[in-house]
Amino acid sequence: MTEAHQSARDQTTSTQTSQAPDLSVRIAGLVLKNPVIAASGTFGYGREYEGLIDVSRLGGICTKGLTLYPREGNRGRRLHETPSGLMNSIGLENPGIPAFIEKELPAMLGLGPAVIANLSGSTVEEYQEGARLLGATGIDMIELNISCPNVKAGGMAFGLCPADASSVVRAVRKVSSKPLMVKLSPNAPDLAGVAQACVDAGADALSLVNTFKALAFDIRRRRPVFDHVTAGLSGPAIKPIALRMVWDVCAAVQVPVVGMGGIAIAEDALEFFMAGAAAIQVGTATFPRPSAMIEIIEGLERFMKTEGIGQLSELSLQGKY
Amino acid sequence: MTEAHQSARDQTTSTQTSQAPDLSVRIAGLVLKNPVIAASGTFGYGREYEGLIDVSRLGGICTKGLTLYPREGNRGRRLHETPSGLMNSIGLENPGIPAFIEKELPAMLGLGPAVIANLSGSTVEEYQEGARLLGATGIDMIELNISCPNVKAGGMAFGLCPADASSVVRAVRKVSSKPLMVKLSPNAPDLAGVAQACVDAGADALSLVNTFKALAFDIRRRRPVFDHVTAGLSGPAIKPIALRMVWDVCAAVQVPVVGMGGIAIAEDALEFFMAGAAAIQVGTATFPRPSAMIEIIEGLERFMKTEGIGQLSELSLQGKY
Amino acid sequence: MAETAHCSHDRAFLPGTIIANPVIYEAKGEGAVSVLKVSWDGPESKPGQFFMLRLVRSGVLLGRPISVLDHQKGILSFLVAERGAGSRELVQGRPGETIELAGPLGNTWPSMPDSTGASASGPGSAVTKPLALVGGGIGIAPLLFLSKIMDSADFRFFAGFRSRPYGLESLPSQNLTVATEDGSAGHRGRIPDFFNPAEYRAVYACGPAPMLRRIAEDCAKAAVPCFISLEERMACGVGACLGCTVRTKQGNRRCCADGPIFPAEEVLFDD
Amino acid sequence: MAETAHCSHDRAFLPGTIIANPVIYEAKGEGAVSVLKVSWDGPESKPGQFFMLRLVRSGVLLGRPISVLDHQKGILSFLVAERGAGSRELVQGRPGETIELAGPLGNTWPSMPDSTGASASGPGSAVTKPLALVGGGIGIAPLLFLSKIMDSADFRFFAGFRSRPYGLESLPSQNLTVATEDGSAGHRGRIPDFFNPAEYRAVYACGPAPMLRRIAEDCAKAAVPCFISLEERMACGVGACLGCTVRTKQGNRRCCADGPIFPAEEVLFDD
Ligand SMILES: Cc1cc2nc3c(=O)[nH]c(=O)nc-3n(C[C@H](O)[C@H](O)[C@H](O)COP(=O)(O)OP(=O)(O)OC[C@H]3O[C@@H](n4cnc5c(N)ncnc54)[C@H](O)[C@@H]3O)c2cc1C
Ligand SMILES: Cc1cc2nc3c(=O)[nH]c(=O)nc-3n(C[C@H](O)[C@H](O)[C@H](O)COP(=O)(O)OP(=O)(O)OC[C@H]3O[C@@H](n4cnc5c(N)ncnc54)[C@H](O)[C@@H]3O)c2cc1C
Ligand SMILES: Cc1cc2nc3c(=O)[nH]c(=O)nc-3n(C[C@H](O)[C@H](O)[C@H](O)COP(=O)(O)O)c2cc1C
Ligand SMILES: Cc1cc2nc3c(=O)[nH]c(=O)nc-3n(C[C@H](O)[C@H](O)[C@H](O)COP(=O)(O)O)c2cc1C
Ligand code: FES
Ligand code: FES
Repeated sequence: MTEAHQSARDQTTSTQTSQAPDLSVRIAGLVLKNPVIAASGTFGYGREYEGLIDVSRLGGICTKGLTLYPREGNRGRRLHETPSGLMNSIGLENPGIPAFIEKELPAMLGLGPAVIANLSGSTVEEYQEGARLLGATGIDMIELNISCPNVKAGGMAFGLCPADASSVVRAVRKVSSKPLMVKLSPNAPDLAGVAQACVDAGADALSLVNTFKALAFDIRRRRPVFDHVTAGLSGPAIKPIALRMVWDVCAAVQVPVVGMGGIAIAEDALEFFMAGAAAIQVGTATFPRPSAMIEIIEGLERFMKTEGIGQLSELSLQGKY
Repeated sequence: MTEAHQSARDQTTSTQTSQAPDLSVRIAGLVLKNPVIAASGTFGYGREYEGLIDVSRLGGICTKGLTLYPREGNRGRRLHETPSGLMNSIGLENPGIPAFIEKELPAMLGLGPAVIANLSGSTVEEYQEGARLLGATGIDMIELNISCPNVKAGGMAFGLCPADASSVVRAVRKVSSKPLMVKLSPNAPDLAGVAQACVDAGADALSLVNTFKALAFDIRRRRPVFDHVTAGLSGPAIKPIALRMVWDVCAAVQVPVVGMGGIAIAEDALEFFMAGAAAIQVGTATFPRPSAMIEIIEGLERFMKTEGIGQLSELSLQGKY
Repeated sequence: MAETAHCSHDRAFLPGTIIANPVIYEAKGEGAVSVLKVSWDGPESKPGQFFMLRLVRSGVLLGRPISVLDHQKGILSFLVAERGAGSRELVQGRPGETIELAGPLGNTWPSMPDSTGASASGPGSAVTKPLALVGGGIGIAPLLFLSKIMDSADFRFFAGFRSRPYGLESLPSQNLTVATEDGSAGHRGRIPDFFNPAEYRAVYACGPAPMLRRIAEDCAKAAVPCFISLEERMACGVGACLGCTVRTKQGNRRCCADGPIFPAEEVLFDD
Repeated sequence: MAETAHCSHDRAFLPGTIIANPVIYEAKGEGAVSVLKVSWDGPESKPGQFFMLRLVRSGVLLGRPISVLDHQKGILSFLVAERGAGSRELVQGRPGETIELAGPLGNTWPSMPDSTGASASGPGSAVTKPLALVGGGIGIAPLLFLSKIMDSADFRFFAGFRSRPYGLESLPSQNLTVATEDGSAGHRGRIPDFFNPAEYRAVYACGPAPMLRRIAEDCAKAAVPCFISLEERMACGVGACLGCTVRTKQGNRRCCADGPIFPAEEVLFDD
C-alpha cells in the first residue's frame, strides 16, 4: 500500500470539519480517500492521462483488464460512437499479468490512488493463476471481471448465470486474500441472482455495470461495424438503466456496491449514491473531458458542504421505496 | 380497411420502377404502403400531429395503449429527459376501449395509414374482452402490449416469462381473427424464449422493443423522480441495445419482426432492416422533430434508389454472421 | 365563465434562423435571460401560445416549450430564462444559427370582454373594471404579448421579480406595478401583496406555481375570474404523449393541448 | 532509420475560445472545410501533433482528433473538413464559442536530417536531396505546419485534391505541386502519378489510406524512408483505451500515443 492510501486511511478516523467534507469510503477493508475510481479499460495503467489531470487526486484506478497470458485484442474496428454512447470491442488487449507486474505496476503504485487490478480469464484456472500472481504484489484490490462482452471465451460467459459466477469467485477467493470485488454484467438474465451468488462465494464487494451487449451496422459497407458483430455499449446513454441495476443489486446484497455506467458529472454520481452505491467508477466520460473525475470529486465535496452531509452513505434511499 | 390501404395493397403487385422504389411491406397479411409506423404512446390517436406533418404519408399508426376500462394513468412526474433518452411513466392513461371505438377510431380510420390498436390489460380476461371489442371494428391489426413497464398490474408482467406470454397470446388469438402482433419487453430475461412462446401461441408478428426499465433520482428533493420509482427509457440512447435484441429475435423466430428503439433518422432504420426487421416504428424521435418519420420514409426511398434495392428485405443480414 | 380559446390547427414544424439573442439580464446564482428573435415562415401566433424550440446543433434530446413574446411580420420573439441545459442552449444560440420550431401550440388567453362584454360578468363584478395581467419572472412573456394587442386603458400589468426587473420596456409606465423580493426596484415583496383582485374584472396570471396558487385563492375569495398559464414538462407539445398532465376537477388535462391556460378554479394544485 | 520523435508530456486539457472559423472550401456532395482559430493558454505544439476537440455545446459524445495547422502566440489553428456529425459541428463553431481542447497529443514528424545529417542517408540516398511533403486533401494540415518551420529550399510540397485546392496560401509557389482528380487546378490525376520518391531524401505523407499505401509502396521500391500519419477512430487520444490500434510488424501500436506518425515500412495495411 502506498503512503497516499495510508494517509487516506488515517483521515477517516479524524473528525469531520465543516471546512473539508470527508469523502473517504471503506470498501472491503480498503479505504479510498474519495469514492471516485477510474473504470477499467478507460484509464490504461494510470499514467496515460498525466499532464492532462492531476491523477493523484483520484480515489482509485482500475487497470485495463488483465489476463494471465498476453492478448492482442480484436481485429477490425474497435470503437463506434452512438447517441450519448460508445461501443467498444477492444477484446482485452493486454501484455499479460507477468509483464504488467514488471513494467506497469511499479509506476502505478506510486501514483497515489488505490490500485485495483481488473482480472479476466478464459478458464477458472487462468483466473486463479492470475489472482495468485497479483496477490503477491502491492495492488490494493482485485476486480474480478466476469462481464466482458467482447471476448469469445470466458469473460461475460462467467457472469451470465449464478452457478458459473460462483465457481470462478470461489476459486479466486481460495487463492487470494486481497480485497475481492466482482464486476457484474448488465446482460445477465438474473442479475440479483448472480450478485448473491458472488457474495455467497466470497466476494467482498461488487461493481456494476460493465457494458451492454449492443449492435451497430455500417450501412455503406452493409456489414456489422465490428468483426465480432456485437460490442459493448457504455457512456451517458446507459446511465438510467445502470442506475436501476445498481439500485436492484444494492437491495439484494449486503456488501458494498461500486456503481458505474454513464456517470459524467457530480449529479450523476449523487444519483448512484442515492441508489445505495458505496463508491462509483467513471469510464467513458473521461474521454471527452479528462477532468470529469476531478470535477465530480469537487462537485461531491460542494454538495456535501451545502447540504450538510457528513458521509455520502447518508444519501442512500435503499429501503425507503 | 381504408382506401389508402387498398391502394397500397395493389401497389405491391405492380412491378417496381426505377422512379419510385417500392417501400410497401406485408406483415401478417396486412400490406403497409411503407414500413414506417408511429409507435404506441407517442402519436396519440393519430390526429395530434396534424398541421405539423402530413400524417397520411405514414405506413401505420399504433394507438396509445388501450385497456378495456378507462385509466387515469400515473400521478406525479411523467417525463424525464436523460442523455439522448427519455424516461416516461404515463401509466397507460386512456379512455377505455369502448370510448376509443366511439370517439377516436372513426377519425383515425380516415387518416390513411394502417390503424394498429395497442392493447393492454391487467388480466387475461381483460385482454381477451378488449380484443373481442377491437376485433369487431375496422382496425387493421392488434399490437398486444405485454411489455409496459409503467403499470403495477399486468403489462410487462406478462412479457417477462414465456409461459405468461403464451397464455395471454393464446387467449387473445382465440377471440380475434385480426392480424396479431405481440410487443415484447427488452426487460425479459429470456427474450428469445418469450418471442418463440408468442409465435407458438399464435402471434402473426412481433414488435420490439418497448422501453427499458430505468431509474432516475431528483437530487434536490432526494427522492426518485417518478412516483413509481422506475420508469421506461426510450430514444436514441437505447438504439444499439434495441438493435441487438431485434437481431437476436429475428434469428430466433420465423414471423415478421417490427423493430424499434431509438430510430431517429433513415440510417437508423436501415440498421434495423439489416438486422432483419420487416418494418420499423418511431416513437421518441417524433417529439423533437415531428417530421422525423416523413424524412425516414424519404431517406429509405433515396437509399433504395441509389443502391438499386428492390425490396427492403434484401438488406437483411440474418444468417450471414 | 369565459372559456379559454382553442385555436385552429394552423401551425407548422419549420426551421428558422436566429437573428438576434441579446442577454438582457444576468445575476449571480441565477440564469441569464435573453430575448431570442427568430425569423420564421410559419403561421401567426396568438398571445398565450407557445412553441417547442430546439437548436439544430443541440446537446439535448427534446425541444423546450417557450411562450411567444411577440410575433410580427415573420419575426418571432421569445423571452428565455436559463434554468437547465435545454434553456441554457437557447440563451446561447447565436445569430445565424438554425433553430427548429413547432407551433404555435396551445390555447390563448380567453377573449377579453370589453366594457360591454358579458362573459366575464359574474356576481359582483363591474364590467368597466380593467383586466389584471400578473406575471412572475419569466412568466411575464405571454402577458406582454397580450398587453401589446390591448388598449392600454383596459389592463394593469403587475410584474414580480426576485431582483432587478427585465423585459418591461414595452409597457406604459402608468399601467405597470413592479415588485422585487429584494426591494431593488418597485415595491419590496411579492406581487400578491400589492394587488387586490376585486379591482379587476378578471385576472390573467403566469409565473411560479406558489404565486399562481396564491393568486387563484385570492381571486376565488373575491369571486373574480382567474386564468392561469401552467408549466409542465413536455415531450411532444401537441397532446400525443400524455406527459404534461394537469389535474383538474374534470379529470386529467394535457397542459400542452388543453392548456397551457386554464381557469384557475378548475385546477387541482399538487400537495 | 530515423525514429519518430516522442515528445514530453507537456500538454493540457483546457477550454479555449473560437476567434475565427471561416469556411474556405465548399463543394456539392462534399463537406465544407474551415480554418478554425482558437485562443488557448496551453503548451506549444509541434508539427504532426493533434488535439482532441469538442465544443462545449455539442451534440456528440467524444472529442474529435484534429491535427495542428499552426500554433503561435497562444493561437491554435486547425483545418477542419466536414465528414460526419462531429466534424460538422467543428466547422460550424462560431466566434466567441467555448471549445475544449486536450493536447498537444501524439508524436511529431521525425527530426529532419539537413544536408549534413546522417539519419536519412540510406543506401543510394543523396544527402542534399530535399524532403517531400505529400498531403492528400485535409491531410495537408500537419504538413503545412511542418513546412512553416522549415527552410523553403529544403522541401517540396505535393498536394492532391478531389477538386479545387484549398489551404495552400502559406506555401511558396516554387515549392508546390498540385494535382486534382478533376483537373480543375494543377495536374489532372493523383499525386503519386506526379511524384518520384527517388528525388527526395525522405517522404512525409498524410492523407487517405489508399494514397498512403501507394506512396509507401513507391518509397519502399525506391528505398526512400517514408513516414506516414495515420487516422484511426479515437476515444481517449492519450493511449488509455486501446481503441485506435495500428497493426505493425512489431505488433499493435496505438495511433494516438505511439503515432499518429509511423515509419511506413512497419505498418501492416488492412486487407
Ligand atoms: C407552456 C410553457 C411555456 C413556457 N414559456 C417559457 C418562456 O416563455 N420562457 C422561459 O424561459 N421558459 C418558459 N417555460 C419554461 C421552460 O420550458 C423550461 O424552463 C425549460 O423547459 C427548462 O428546461 P431545461 O433543460 O433548461 O431545464 P431542466 O434541466 O429540465 O430543469 C432545470 C430546472 O428547471 C425546472 N424545470 C424544467 N422544466 C420545467 C418546466 N417545464 N416547468 C417548470 N419547471 C421546469 C426544473 O425543475 C429544474 O429546477 C415554459 C414552459 C411551458 C410548459
Ligand atoms: C491524428 C488525426 C488527425 C486528424 N487531423 C484532421 C485534420 O487536421 N482535419 C480534419 O478535418 N480531420 C482530421 N482528422 C479526421 C477527423 O478526426 C475525422 O474526420 C472526424 O473524427 C470524423 O468525425 P465525424 O463525427 O465528423 O464523422 P463520423 O460520423 O464519425 O464519420 C463520417 C465519415 O468519416 C469517416 N471517419 C470518421 N472518423 C474517421 C477517422 N478517424 N479516420 C478516418 N475516417 C474517419 C467515416 O468512415 C465516415 O465516412 C484526423 C484524424 C486523426 C486520427
Ligand atoms: C474502451 C473501453 C474498454 C473497456 N475495457 C474494460 C476492461 O478491460 N475490463 C472491464 O472490466 N471493463 C472494461 N470496460 C467497461 C468499463 O470499465 C465500464 O464498466 C463501462 O464502460 C461502463 O462505465 P462508463 O459508462 O462510465 O464507461 C471498458 C469500457 C470501455 C469504454
Ligand atoms: C411517452 C411514451 C408513451 C408510451 N406509451 C406506450 C404504450 O402505451 N404502449 C406501448 O406499447 N408502448 C408505449 N411506449 C413505448 C413506445 O411505443 C416504444 O416502444 C419505445 O418508446 C421505444 O421506441 P422509441 O425509442 O422510438 O421511442 C411509449 C413510449 C413513450 C416515450
Ligand atoms: S407534452 Fe405530450 S401531451 Fe403534452
Ligand atoms: S484513442 Fe484511446 S488509445 Fe488511442
